[in-house]
Amino acid sequence: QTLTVGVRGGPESMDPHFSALGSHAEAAKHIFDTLVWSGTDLQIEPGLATSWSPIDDDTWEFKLREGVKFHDGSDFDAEDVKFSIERIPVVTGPTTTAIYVRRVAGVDIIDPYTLHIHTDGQAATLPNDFIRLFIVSSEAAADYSTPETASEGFNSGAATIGTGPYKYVSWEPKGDLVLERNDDYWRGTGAWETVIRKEIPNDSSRLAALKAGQVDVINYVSSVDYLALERDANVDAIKGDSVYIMNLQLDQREKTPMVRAIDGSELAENPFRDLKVRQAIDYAIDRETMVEVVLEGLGKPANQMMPAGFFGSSEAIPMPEYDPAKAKALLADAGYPDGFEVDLYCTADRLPGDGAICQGLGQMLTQVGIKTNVNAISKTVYFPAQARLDYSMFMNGWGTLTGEASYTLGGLAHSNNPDVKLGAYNRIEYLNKDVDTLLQDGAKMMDADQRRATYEEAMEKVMADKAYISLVQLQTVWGAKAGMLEFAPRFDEDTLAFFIKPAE
Amino acid sequence: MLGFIIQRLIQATGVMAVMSVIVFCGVYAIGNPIDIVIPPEATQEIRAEAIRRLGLDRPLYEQYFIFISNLLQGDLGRSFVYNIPVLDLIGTRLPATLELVLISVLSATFLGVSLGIYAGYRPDSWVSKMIMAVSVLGFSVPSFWVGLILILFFAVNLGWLPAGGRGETVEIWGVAWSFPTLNGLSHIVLPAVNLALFKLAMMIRLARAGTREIMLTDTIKFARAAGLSESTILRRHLLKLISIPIITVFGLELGSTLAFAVVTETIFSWPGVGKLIIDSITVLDRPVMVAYLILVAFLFVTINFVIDLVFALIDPRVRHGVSA
Amino acid sequence: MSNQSTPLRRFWAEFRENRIAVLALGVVVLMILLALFAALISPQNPYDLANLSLMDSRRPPGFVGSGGYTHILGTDPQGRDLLSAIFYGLQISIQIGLAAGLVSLSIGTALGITAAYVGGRIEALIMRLVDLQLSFPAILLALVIVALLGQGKAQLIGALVAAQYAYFARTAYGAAKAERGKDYIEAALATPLSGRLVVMRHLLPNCTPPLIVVATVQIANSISLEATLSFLGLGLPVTEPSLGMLIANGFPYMMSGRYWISVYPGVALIILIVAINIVGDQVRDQFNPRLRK
Amino acid sequence: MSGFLTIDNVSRLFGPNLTTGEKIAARLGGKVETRSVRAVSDVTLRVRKGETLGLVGESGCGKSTLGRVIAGILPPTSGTVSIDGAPVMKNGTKVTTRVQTVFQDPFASLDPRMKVGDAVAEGPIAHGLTAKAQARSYVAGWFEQVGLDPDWVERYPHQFSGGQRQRIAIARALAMQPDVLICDEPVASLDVSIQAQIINLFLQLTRDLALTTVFISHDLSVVQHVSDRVAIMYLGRIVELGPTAEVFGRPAHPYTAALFGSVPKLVLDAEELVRFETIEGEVPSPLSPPSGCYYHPRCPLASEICGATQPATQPVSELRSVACHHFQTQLGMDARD
Amino acid sequence: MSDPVLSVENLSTHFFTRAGVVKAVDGVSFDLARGEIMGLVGESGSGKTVTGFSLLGLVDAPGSIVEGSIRLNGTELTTLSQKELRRRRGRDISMIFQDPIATLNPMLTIGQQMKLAIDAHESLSRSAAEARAADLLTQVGIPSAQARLRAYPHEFSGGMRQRVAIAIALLHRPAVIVADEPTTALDVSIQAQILFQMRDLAAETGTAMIWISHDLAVVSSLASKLAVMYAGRIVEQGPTATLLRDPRHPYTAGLIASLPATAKPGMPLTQIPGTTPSLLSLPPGCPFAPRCDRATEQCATTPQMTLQENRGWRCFHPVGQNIEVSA
Ligand SMILES: Nc1ncnc2c1ncn2[C@@H]1O[C@H](COP(=O)(O)OP(=O)(O)OP(=O)(O)O)[C@@H](O)[C@H]1O
Ligand SMILES: Nc1ncnc2c1ncn2[C@@H]1O[C@H](COP(=O)(O)OP(=O)(O)OP(=O)(O)O)[C@@H](O)[C@H]1O
Ligand SMILES: [Mg+2]
Ligand SMILES: [Mg+2]
Repeated sequence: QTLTVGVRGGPESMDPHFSALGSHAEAAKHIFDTLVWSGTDLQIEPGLATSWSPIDDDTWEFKLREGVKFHDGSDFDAEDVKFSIERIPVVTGPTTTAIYVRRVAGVDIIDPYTLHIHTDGQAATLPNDFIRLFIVSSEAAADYSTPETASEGFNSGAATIGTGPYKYVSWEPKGDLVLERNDDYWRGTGAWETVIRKEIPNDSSRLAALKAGQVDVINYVSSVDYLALERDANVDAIKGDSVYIMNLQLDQREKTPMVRAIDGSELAENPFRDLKVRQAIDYAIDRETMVEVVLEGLGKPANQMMPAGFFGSSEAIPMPEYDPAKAKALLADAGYPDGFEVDLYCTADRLPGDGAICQGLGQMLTQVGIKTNVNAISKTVYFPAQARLDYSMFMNGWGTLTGEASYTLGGLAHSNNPDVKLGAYNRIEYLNKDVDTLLQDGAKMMDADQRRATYEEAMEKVMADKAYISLVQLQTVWGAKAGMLEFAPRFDEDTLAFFIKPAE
Repeated sequence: MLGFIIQRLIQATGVMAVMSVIVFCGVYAIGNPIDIVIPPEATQEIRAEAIRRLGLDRPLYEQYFIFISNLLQGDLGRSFVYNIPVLDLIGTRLPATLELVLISVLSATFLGVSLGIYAGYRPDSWVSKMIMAVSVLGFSVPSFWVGLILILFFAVNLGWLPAGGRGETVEIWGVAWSFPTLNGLSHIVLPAVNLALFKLAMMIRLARAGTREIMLTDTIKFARAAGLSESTILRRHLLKLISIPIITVFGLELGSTLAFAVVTETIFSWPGVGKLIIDSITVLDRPVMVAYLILVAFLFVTINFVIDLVFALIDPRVRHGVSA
Repeated sequence: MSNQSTPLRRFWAEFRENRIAVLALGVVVLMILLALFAALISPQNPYDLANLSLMDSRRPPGFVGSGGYTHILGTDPQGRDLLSAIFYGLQISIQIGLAAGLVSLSIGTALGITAAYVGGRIEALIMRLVDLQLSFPAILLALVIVALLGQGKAQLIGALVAAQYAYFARTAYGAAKAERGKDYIEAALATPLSGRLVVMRHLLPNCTPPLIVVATVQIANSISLEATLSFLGLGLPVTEPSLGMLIANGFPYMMSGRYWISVYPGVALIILIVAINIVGDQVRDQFNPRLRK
Repeated sequence: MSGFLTIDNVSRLFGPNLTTGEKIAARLGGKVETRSVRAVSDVTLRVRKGETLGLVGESGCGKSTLGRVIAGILPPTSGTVSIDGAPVMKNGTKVTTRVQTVFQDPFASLDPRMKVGDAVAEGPIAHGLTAKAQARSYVAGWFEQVGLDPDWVERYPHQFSGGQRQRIAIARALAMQPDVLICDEPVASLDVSIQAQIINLFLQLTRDLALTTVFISHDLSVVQHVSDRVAIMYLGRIVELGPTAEVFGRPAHPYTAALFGSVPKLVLDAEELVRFETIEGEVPSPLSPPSGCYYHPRCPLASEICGATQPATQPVSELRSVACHHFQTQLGMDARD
Repeated sequence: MSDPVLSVENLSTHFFTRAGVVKAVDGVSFDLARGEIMGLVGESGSGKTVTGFSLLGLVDAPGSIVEGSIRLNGTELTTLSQKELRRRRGRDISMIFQDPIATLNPMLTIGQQMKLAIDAHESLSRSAAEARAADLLTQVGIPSAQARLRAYPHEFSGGMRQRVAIAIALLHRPAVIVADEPTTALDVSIQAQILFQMRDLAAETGTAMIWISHDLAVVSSLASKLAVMYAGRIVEQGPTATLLRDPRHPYTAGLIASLPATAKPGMPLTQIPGTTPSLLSLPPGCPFAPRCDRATEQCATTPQMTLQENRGWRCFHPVGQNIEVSA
């Protein structure tokens, strides 16, 4: 039996250590196992490691699963793990996987199934980092572990030896990835003898391929097709929450480039530094409409930068109200009775609905008096400009891929400080000293409950400041031939053949 | 002929130099490719490391000279995104484009020339008017729109043909082709039609214009005066006489389609080189962009050269170096 | 007789005989008028976000929206009245087409005529450049340029110009080279008149017919190219959509049955381009002396 | 002999336009045409004031090129042209309005997009021969002079017949008030009935305005009719020059004789069909002219010397010269009968 | 006189253009005997070429033969189907054009083009066809003909190309050849060679010829018979010598008188005033009347051909006869 999957994006290489992109990891998970597994809700579970615990402030002990065999029949052991961890910084591509081992200072093999991993200081989230730490065979990959040889070695299949549910057959960049079942998989035998992952980036084409019966299942059904798909008897639509949340970001610098008075004159100061203005913006946003109309139901209103239930998200944060009158009043109060004009930037081609949400946002803000020029542009232009701090008001999605807050708040809400490796993505110069302190402390807390409380507090503070305004949480839809598959959506949006079963 | 070859080589070098400089400067102007490919969670340190790894920390001119010196050693560089030699990347995708383009351009040419000759030969018949109407449409309607309608109609509504992708392939000379299998062929039909439509229109117009002009010349009058039948005149005289512009356009179209079937490849998810380049542009994969453009320049030079050879083959005046 | 027989009048008399071409010209003129007076005739200003309501979005043709008027062609995902959006989109498309066409016309003509008139090294240089460019897919060029310059009207026009001026240069060069060899130019130069005068008064006016033909085709082409670039995500800001952008925005809705969002702008675009091309064809036929009856 | 219009050792070459690639290829020894055409070769002529010089020869012999060099349209590769001592060209640009041209094809020599009145007025206005305000009456005057209705100045060229256009072209040249007029086959493309009108006009104008004229034609009867002296060209060289009646009566160069012989003449009285002489062979390619006398491969009088050395131009009489090794034979043969 | 090979009666060919009907050929009649050469002279646009095309049934749209009869060897051509006509073209009647450069297909060898012309009417073996082609090339004066069959037109000079065209026209020894100014584009020296040859060939093969020209001198030395066209009509015809010596139509007379060769050098030529009329807006009556100094009111009606012995003219007031004063 063959399962053909139409995916939006595929791997960039067969070397699992090459890229940190979700679609890359998703493909790699078919062939390789990770040390730590993340479940459908991103909770961490045993993978090739059966258990782990911190044995002191900067050492974690990992116990490995015994009896696991690589596709070439050789045994999996601690040597392979050490090899993989050490290989990553050497061979990683530009979308670097080094982040998964950034805290690792050294690896000691205690016995074939026990490892000690030393970290640079307290690394409370190390197991979370390891959910995408793919284990390659230290023998098969030995000759293919330099930047020059890695991709070729894996793309040719010579080194593409994992312990995962499927064996590598063939792959072309941007083309098909063909896999064949690993009958000796430690989790059991998968349902499909052959799995073909076809890369079909265009949403409509992918859907068309499903409807035309060329593929059995597709990911990322676009929100525009979702309603129609629901009504389509030939196709099942499977909806799942995504980790992506759309955040509006307001520049906090003294001078900001893309804001001016309605008559075009320069403003005395950056209005976004005024909390009242930020609150006014929050009140101007009708999240319900955004979800129901713009996303056609494919999303949820969001009140914070992480989905509910994630480690560090707070239940104490209220859902913001929509109250345009109050927004106008606040603006007037802040000294902008006539509003002002601002250029809003966002991507139009990165996440489902990004351009549309952005335009909806523009309408809502304009209606309370903030004349908003919407620029929904290509990510090619958007991201470099955003990195240059060219924008005053911009929106993009952020996915909490690790399922916990240090990742999200650490990147966005901490002031940008390379010394502590935090705030790299804080592109609005947001600074709240309390938040900074909380985040720095949280990163060192090995106690999970204590850490959770700290991050929840940080999240509450950040959301109260309204420099980051969370709008909606995206949802994602898979399409499948009607009645053919049993399918459980995953939070990280992965489409994993092993976990898809034929319907009874 | 030698002069011609040298001239072409000079031109090619020119295009390649200009193109590579433009791409280098352009990518530099847009921003750092790293910001597109690097994941959000990376620290500054890791970002810096990735930049260094790709050599993006050096001054632009230095990067350029490294590129040039590698080029002179036959190394076109490695993709930022895939970390494999650009040539390999392009090589794996070229056959897909090649077969699609050849099929569509060839069939468009044969059909277009036949229809065009008919329309030019009987300019006032209603069939000719129909042909011309079709050609105006084919000429005008943007191809992405046509592609969409084709999918909607043939793949979704009727379900006759697959909506996209490449289908089964067969290895010949170590390269995967899909045209020999029925399944593969069925995948080619829609994208090929989509690609061919514009070319068909173009060929019709070209052949018609040529036919109308040639049919009024003394050469044809003289052939008629000698009692040649109309079919002989069309086959032996007209066809040769209109061939020069048709071959020129055929070559250019072949080249530009090979280089850039991106719209069709996007809509039909055809894993060809056109798709590759637009993807590379969107992620600023500079080595691929530069290498690709250089190869395109090469392609055009080669095609032009082949066209010249063909001219020499069919037109004795060219062969003998007489300016026509 | 003398009045009746200005070249323009004769041209029009001949043009009038092809009814389809006249119809097409009528369509082109109508569309230009629609575009010019878009603000007056549209029920809504689709570019003013304050006018739009998300509650009206994606409504089928005939829906009466919160603005109180019937959306004859339905609305788009932002609640824009499609009819208005098409009028405004026409405006942008025609603007861009014309601007790109005219700029490439000027640049191309200047280059082509200079090359033909001056000759020698300059001729070789210019024409090599043009040849190189002609052998390069226009859309690839436009794409690279838009990608490199970023998005925006000016950039888009720049890209279209870069992709198209060479056609004009080639045509102007060909025409000027042919005219240059004619006796009347020689006569003017032999008088002697200054080169500038000869170029402006004789060469340029006599090179216009083929340029007009190319211009009509190229304007249609720019409009279509702009639409394609928009479709590829490299067009104008989404809030001020051209026809191409409207089509591209509606494109994802095709499969879900909300065809109108993409189809109606598409129909408008196709009618416009086809009409321009028909007019262009007629003009071309009329300028071709060999086909004259 | 002194002249009003002097042409001294004028040569004009047309080289092939090589691309860079071809140049390199030529360097590398590739097969590239690098030879140039010597369209006019070392021509020296004196034309007296008021004289009409006929220039005759077969197609491609360089008549037009010589005419264009004299008119200052083409710079000569070497040699000089001057009128009344003043050079026509300096540094490759024409510096005088004293010489004007009438071209062969009246359909090509007028700007189709310009009213004929404007075309005639353009030059005189640019050179201050008339003020813009007076241009209309100035042009009208010239229109009358060439036999056109002055009311026609507002018309476009396509509204005129060939003969009328040629009159306009003549008016345009004359409106510049030249001393020298170059007529490059002005009647060749006109119908016989119209040809006579233009020839008459031409005869009258040259006389009335005392114009010095170079009249180019391949139609011998026309040249014979209009010119005082005639020059015969062959492959870029002037092979014979002399008063019209003398040259036509007693050709000194074998080529002249053969040329005259092969032209069909109007036979009014013969009941029998006439035979006329023909020249053997064809004109050689100007890219690779024969050695010595260019005519020797076709010449019945050719001897060894003809293939070896190029004959010098020798005077036959005061007004007459010829470039032939055997001109005495030629003349002598004629003299005998 | 024996039966004419070609007999044209009241032939009219009109072009139906957007500006109106152009009566390019309007009531032309003449006979042509075997081996006879008839000169057809007239101004540009007087309908000479269209007459030639009409004879071969090669008039392009928007033109068509509207009336009259063309009998070739007794067969009426105007009523034949296109297919039948084609079978006669090249075999019974053929044509040569003015510009030898434009006539031959530059992309085919001389041999191929001749073979096509042979195949159109006969099926000969390759070698037989080649022999025939080479034979004809030799006849028209092309040396080493066999080898030249493999040459392309551009390898020939203008005069040689015209000879090839003539050879092709002669391939099937047609009864009639229409030669449309075949020497106008050639050098004088070459023109003489070709004129000479054509005349001999016609005499040898018995092929009759219509020699179209605007140059009286050329026809005077070639054709035994002359027809003068003016504005689509033959205004005068008869034996060449008679016509030239003693023209009756004022136009013919004016034409002869206006030749420089007939005048004293330097003296004004006799000129025909006015310009050639446009065939579109022909006034009724004699088209030459506006330019004619002998015209009277009578000339507002169309003169018929006055026949006298072997000649004829269309004029109420012929030269050399008293002007009849009408009431
Ligand atoms: N611009 C040019 N470039 C190259 N060769 C030229 C050019 N003009 C003339 N020639 C060559 O110079 C020679 C003389 O040409 P020219 O036009 O002067 O002859 P002509 O006697 O006027 O002939 P015709 O009677 O056909 O007008 C010819 O061989 C021609 O090919
Ligand atoms: N295709 C056509 N459409 C309209 N009018 C035509 C066409 N062909 C010829 N004519 C007209 O028919 C008339 C006769 O033309 P024709 O070519 O027979 O003249 P001609 O005597 O051969 O002149 P020339 O000496 O210039 O060759 C002209 O007035 C011409 O304008
Ligand atoms: Mg000349
Ligand atoms: Mg003719």
